[in-house]
Amino acid sequence: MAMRKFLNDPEQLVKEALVGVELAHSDLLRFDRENQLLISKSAPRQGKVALISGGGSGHEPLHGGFVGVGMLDAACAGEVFTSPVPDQMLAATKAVDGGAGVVHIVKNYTGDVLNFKMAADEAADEGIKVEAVVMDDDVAVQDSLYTAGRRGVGATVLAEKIAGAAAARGDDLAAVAGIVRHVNERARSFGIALSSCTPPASGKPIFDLPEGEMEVGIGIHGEPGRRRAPLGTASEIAELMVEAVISDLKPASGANLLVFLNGMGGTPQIELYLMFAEVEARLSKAGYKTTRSLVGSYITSLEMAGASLTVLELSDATTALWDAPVNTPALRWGV
Amino acid sequence: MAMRKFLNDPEQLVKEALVGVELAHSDLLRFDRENQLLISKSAPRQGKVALISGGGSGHEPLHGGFVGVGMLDAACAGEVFTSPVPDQMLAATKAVDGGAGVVHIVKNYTGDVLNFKMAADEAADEGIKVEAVVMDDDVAVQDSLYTAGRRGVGATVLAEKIAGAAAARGDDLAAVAGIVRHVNERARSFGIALSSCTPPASGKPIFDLPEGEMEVGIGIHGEPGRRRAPLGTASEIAELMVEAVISDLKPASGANLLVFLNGMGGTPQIELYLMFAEVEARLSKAGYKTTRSLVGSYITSLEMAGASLTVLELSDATTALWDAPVNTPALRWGV
Amino acid sequence: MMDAATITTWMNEIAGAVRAERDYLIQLDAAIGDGDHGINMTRGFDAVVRALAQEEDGTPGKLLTLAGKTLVSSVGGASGPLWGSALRRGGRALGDAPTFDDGKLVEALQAALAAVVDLGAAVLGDKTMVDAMDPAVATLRREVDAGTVLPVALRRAAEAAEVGMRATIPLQARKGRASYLGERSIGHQDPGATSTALIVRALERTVAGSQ
Amino acid sequence: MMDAATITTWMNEIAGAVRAERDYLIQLDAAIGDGDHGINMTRGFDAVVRALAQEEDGTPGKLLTLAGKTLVSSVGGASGPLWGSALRRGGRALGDAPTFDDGKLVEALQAALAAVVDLGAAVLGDKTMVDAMDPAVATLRREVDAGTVLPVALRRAAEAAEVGMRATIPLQARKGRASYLGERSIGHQDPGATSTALIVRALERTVAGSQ
Ligand SMILES: Nc1ncnc2c1ncn2[C@@H]1O[C@H](COP(=O)(O)OP(=O)(O)O)[C@@H](O)[C@H]1O
Ligand SMILES: Nc1ncnc2c1ncn2[C@@H]1O[C@H](COP(=O)(O)OP(=O)(O)O)[C@@H](O)[C@H]1O
Ligand SMILES: [Mg+2]
Ligand SMILES: [Mg+2]
Ligand SMILES: [Mg+2]
Ligand SMILES: [Mg+2]
Repeated sequence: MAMRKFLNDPEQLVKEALVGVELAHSDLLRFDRENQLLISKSAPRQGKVALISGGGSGHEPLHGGFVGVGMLDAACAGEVFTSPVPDQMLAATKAVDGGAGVVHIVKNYTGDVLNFKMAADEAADEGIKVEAVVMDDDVAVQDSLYTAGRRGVGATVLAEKIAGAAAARGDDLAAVAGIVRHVNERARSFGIALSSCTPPASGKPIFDLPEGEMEVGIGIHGEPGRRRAPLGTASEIAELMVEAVISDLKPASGANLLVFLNGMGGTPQIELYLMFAEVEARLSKAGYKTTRSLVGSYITSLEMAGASLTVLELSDATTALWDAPVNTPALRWGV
Repeated sequence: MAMRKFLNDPEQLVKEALVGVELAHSDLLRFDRENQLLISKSAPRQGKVALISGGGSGHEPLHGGFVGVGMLDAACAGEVFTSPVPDQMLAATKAVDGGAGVVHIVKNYTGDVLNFKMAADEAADEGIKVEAVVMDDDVAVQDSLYTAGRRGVGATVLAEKIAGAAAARGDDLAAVAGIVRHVNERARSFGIALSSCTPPASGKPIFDLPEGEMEVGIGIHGEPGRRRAPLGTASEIAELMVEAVISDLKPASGANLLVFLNGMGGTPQIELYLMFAEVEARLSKAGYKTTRSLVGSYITSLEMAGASLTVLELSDATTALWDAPVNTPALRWGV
Repeated sequence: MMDAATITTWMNEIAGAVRAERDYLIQLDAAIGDGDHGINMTRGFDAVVRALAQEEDGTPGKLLTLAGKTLVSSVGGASGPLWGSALRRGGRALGDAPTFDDGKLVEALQAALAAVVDLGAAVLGDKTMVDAMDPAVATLRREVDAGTVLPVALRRAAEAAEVGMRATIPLQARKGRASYLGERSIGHQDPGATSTALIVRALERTVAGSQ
Repeated sequence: MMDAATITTWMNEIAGAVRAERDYLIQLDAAIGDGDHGINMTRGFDAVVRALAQEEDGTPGKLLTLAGKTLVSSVGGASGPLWGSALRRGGRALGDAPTFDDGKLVEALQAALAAVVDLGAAVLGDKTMVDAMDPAVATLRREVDAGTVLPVALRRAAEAAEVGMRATIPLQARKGRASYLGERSIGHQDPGATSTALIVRALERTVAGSQ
């Protein structure tokens, strides 16, 4: 089974890659091999609320790339596109709790929600305060009480940074969880795929996308989107994304925005910046002010070609938290 | 002509993307549209040696992503995989010269060398001191006086950072150029492609690489490598890369190394970290100490799947320069 | 009467079945999910077989509970907690007895189904494993209540699971990843319902083989 | 005698020829380079045509120099400075005269070739544009010296360029990007030699058309 991948044994991929993360970033984090966790070297810190997240692998740098100072205290890595198991989240929760409680940032997928829930229940049994917040920012999915609801995608990155800064400055458990919830409420995302990706364990592309077509309204697990459409120009696609996100988010007129133009893993930067310019032109025409931005591949689907747009309506408070120092493998400033 | 790309008009791609870079990083740089340059907002600084580089586009974040503080003062962007024209390098040189002279960091390709040379000659005519250093760190190409010589690849990123720090602390023109030369001399690179890439203007993959094969000894322009071979495991490929680089570089026994594991644009981080672990295991077994590392896609060939390894033998001086603060779109620490 | 060996054999049968159908389950999940269901189920039941191999002197209830815990700790995804809780709850229903009869089996499977519904909140017609599990349990209970011998009752339960499984094809998913596809989920068979049918068939073979 | 119109027509002819062969040149360059030669030449000579259209009252020397400068400023890559310097140096050789004769043409082309060699340091057999340019210039000079009428002399020069171009196929490249391929460059025709042959053919057509 030959894939276009640097790979030894697909079953060992996640562990082998995490060894590399630890080697490259041993100043920031350590790898707990038994529980498949990346844990910040600065955790636990007595009295600080801890933040953990986790999910399937294949979305790198999410989440392990955000472990360090001012963001996550630990990340639980599942197999590729498969939620981690409760034992991992429980171990992470215990490892990072500094007595002030632990926030679980959970992306809304049945698997993630159920596994995190089981871990939180067990942690509570062991006397650790846990507040779980479920992220569901993907406007491609029509929200409904009777379905699994919206997916958690790009806003997760922003919530981890912003709430991580709140925890670092000493906010309490309810406050930190409240900030995660606030970011989730004031952010929306929408994604487009130009190619499928190939999970290493199966060795086959998840879907077959002919050249000249695109998947509209995708998540981050390589799954097909809400619909297939003829491939548009960058300009047309930007229009589609901005319209989907803004019509749902409905920012206040003239609002300050954080615009996060994310690559899905196989899209080169030159295209991401082109898309950012297209998005920006539309947002500023609509009277919004992009006061903060993030362009790059931060929440990915292996080597998928594609991009997602996340827009967060900023307040002065969230702006300050975004600007606060952060030192992780994938996001770093101010230190 | 449908490609799997976010694209409007291929002829406008570079300019449109640079608009996005400027919008996203207006705190650091500005876009000179006429000359297709990204220029640091902190340039020119009176008395500081300025650094410029440039080359074809499609290698992002190289070079524009390294314009800012503590690295490049300006970057000249050619069309995709095509060297910029002398007018651009001349304009950049004039824009950033602070009276202390300008270092041109040139990757060794006939086109880049000739175009930079013409610009340097003209700049000299206009009274600006220019020192050009040609990077040629790619061990895949057998060096010879009678050929175009080795290609300049990954060491360019390291030279831009390290020499940028030297310029920032006030080194003079000869010293800064000397540091670029030193990095070039003490660094070697080797690359592998698992897929071709598709330049937007032609819309066709440069070569056709069947699944299960790899191109060994590639550069960064999507060109085929020195040879084609059956795709190996990550472990075998790491062996090949380390052997090629180390046998040529011949670091002192027990030397401190900066290990740069670079993605070609379409390879996900999970694979890069896996490769980094494999490389690391071999280097430490050989008695070397990886005291600094960089893992990510920093010098790319559009969406090519592949990776390159660059190893730099560090001295205390280059280590300190590497650690010095840098603030650019793609590399940032200490500030 | 059934005993610990029944549980062990059943788990072995499941492990074999999901391994044999691994690629098919992957393919079904790739169409409307993320393509890992065959991998998840194989990883999980392989782990169960390994765990049970260490634990040969347990009661049936203890073994089934251990199987459930092992799934929870090794699968992840949606199917891990769902099937894990199901088997755990089923194991608890079997109690401490060294053997169990047909009625107790029905009770255990009923408890397993309840665990899935409690956790996942899916109802019949949501295009999930419930669509295969619910009719299987209902049929088994009806047949056992009517005095049908267990192998036959289980054959009918397995058939009911397969009918339910196929009935997921025209449905639009309302739970799990497939729900994100909206109308595009229509026309595809649910992977979880498919592995559920394999699990019931494995039970049928287990019981038929021991009689 | 030839004049400014000869230069303008020649440049127009080249622009048309490289545009017509754009994809072929891309394909040749993709095999042993980076696939942009057709794009580079098209961008460059389109720019030349536009520049000359603004400059209709120049001398032939001035126009050819302008063409060269325009190539330098618009092409990039290896071919930009090489062809740019070639035409610039050729233009300088034509001097300020409003017209030029066959001998002066030979002199200009000889100067152009010298510019390429000065800058690129390629020798015959390195698998570059020199392999087409050198025999073309040598042939033209020999024929003109022998008194052959220019259209015929240019036809033979163009044939010599094409022979040289085809002769690059079995060579291993020692200059330019193709040299990075080592032995793998063998068996492919050099793109720069190919566009050079087009350029000489364009000159032949220009002169034939004006006579
Ligand atoms: N809420 C739910 N209730 C019951 N079953 C569910 C639910 N959500 C998902 N499933 C089942 O799980 C199956 C998918 O399992 P799997 O692919 O292993 O996990 P994941 O969806 O996390 O990748 C679906 O086919 C469906 O039958
Ligand atoms: N040193 C050199 N001397 C003469 N011609 C050269 C030299 N290097 C390259 N060339 C010519 O340039 C051609 C490639 O041009 P082009 O593709 O436009 O530029 P690049 O190689 O920069 O992409 C080659 O086919 C070769 O004929
Ligand atoms: Mg999954
Ligand atoms: Mg080129
Ligand atoms: Mg799945
Ligand atoms: Mg070329």
